[in-house]
Amino acid sequence: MSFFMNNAANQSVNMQNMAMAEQELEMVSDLFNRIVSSCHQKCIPKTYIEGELNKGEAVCIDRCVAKFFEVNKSVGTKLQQMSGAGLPM
Amino acid sequence: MSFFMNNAANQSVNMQNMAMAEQELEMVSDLFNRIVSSCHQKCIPKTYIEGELNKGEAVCIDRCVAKFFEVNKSVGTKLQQMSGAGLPM
Amino acid sequence: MSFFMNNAANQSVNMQNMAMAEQELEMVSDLFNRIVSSCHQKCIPKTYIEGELNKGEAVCIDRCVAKFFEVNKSVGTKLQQMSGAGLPM
Amino acid sequence: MDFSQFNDAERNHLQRVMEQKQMKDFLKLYSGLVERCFTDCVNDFTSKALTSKEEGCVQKCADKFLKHSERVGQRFAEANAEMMK
Amino acid sequence: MDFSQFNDAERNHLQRVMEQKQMKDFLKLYSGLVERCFTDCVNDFTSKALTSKEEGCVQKCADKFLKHSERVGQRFAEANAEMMK
Amino acid sequence: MDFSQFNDAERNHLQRVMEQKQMKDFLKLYSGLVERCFTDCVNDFTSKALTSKEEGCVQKCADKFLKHSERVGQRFAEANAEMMK
Repeated sequence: MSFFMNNAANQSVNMQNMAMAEQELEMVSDLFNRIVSSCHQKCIPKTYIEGELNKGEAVCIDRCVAKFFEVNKSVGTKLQQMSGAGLPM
Repeated sequence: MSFFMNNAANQSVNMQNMAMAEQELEMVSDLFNRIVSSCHQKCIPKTYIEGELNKGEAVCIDRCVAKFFEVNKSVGTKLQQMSGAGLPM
Repeated sequence: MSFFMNNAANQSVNMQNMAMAEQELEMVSDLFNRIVSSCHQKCIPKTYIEGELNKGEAVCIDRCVAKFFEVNKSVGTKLQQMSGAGLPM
Repeated sequence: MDFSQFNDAERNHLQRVMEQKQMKDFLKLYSGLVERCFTDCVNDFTSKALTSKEEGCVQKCADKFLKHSERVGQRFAEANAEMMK
Repeated sequence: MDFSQFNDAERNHLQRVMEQKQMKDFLKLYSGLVERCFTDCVNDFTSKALTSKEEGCVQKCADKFLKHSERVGQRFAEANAEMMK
Repeated sequence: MDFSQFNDAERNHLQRVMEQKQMKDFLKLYSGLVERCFTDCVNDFTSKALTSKEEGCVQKCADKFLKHSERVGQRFAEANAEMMK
């Protein structure tokens, strides 16, 4: 995401757009944080024998992220069908 | 809660009232969310055999909500006695 | 923290300072709340035989707070080394 | 909460506040439901795709939670009305 | 935090911020205590009213938590003062 | 998110918002990591100082979590890119 800070001075900031963009950023980072915590729970035993990820943990994380996205999609579809609302899914 | 949007234009909004009203709305919705999560924990087994609520779960939910309100009241009374503060309970 | 509300009227409030001060207050209270919840988990059995703290619980709380601060420091050092950023630790 | 104490402009303001809050609550319901049903239903990481058992569990978990939340809403409203008397 | 670095107007501002925060923290203490003591003490859903055992447990749970929180506060202040040296 | 739809002033604004968010996220990572590794590693309250076993566990727990979080970040970016197609 590269930014060009040149003739910004004389342009106006549409606060409505900014609020929408900030909400989308918030949603993406919330989804990320929930995957980090859920997949830590599922894939990382609490014995902490070493600080590196071993093979099994790494493979589990990859599959866990993929499955979380699937659940995210199927619950999203269910809620959209029910509410008929256009959701920034 | 029905709203009449007629001659609103020329009236002023007392922000102090609005902040108080918003805080009360926040408290009511926080209480609701805590009851939903506590009573799900107490009444809904995680086996999810079917999507409907069965008789036992429905009866448990009704009793759970009633008991939660009782605990809410008794802890509220205790805190008010201790702090002597007038609380928007 | 004693405050003198005398000639405040004609002084300006530097909002940058206020934001920093508020963030530091937020961090101190967040740390306190996390210690209260973690040390309750570690030191207070859920049987609640009486409302007072017994000897063992009191001693456990003192040691738990001390150990939490140690962990707070060692994780802080690790993150600072890794990110090289000056952190309001 | 008794809305009659507010004038129309204030009621408009509160209406907008509540609409924003409803949107935020809906997104919280959504993300909470995904996390809850993932935790309760998905435990097999021998493959990248949901098993049919897991998919079925997620659907029932979501349906059950929504029915549960609806019933709590009814009892909640009744209990609140009771308190207002 | 060293308050001497601020002028009176700034100290007034911080004072108001802290009063709002104290009110918010008190409401968080209250709702957290209700949820914690309900979870730890209420497990019998064969009736709608709290049993005397449950009511007793809630009172002791709340008292114990407040005493616990008070003691953590003392040790916390000491540890913080230690760090400021 | 497609940034080309915004003008330079808006992109500057979002850049500042994201920098503040990154600072807040970093502090959340820090406080979350302290709480998680304390919970998982510290269980011996017969003394006030961390045992060497506890200290070692905290270091590995923190390293492991950061490696875990990094790997999730990679898979997350790939999955998001996949969805944008």
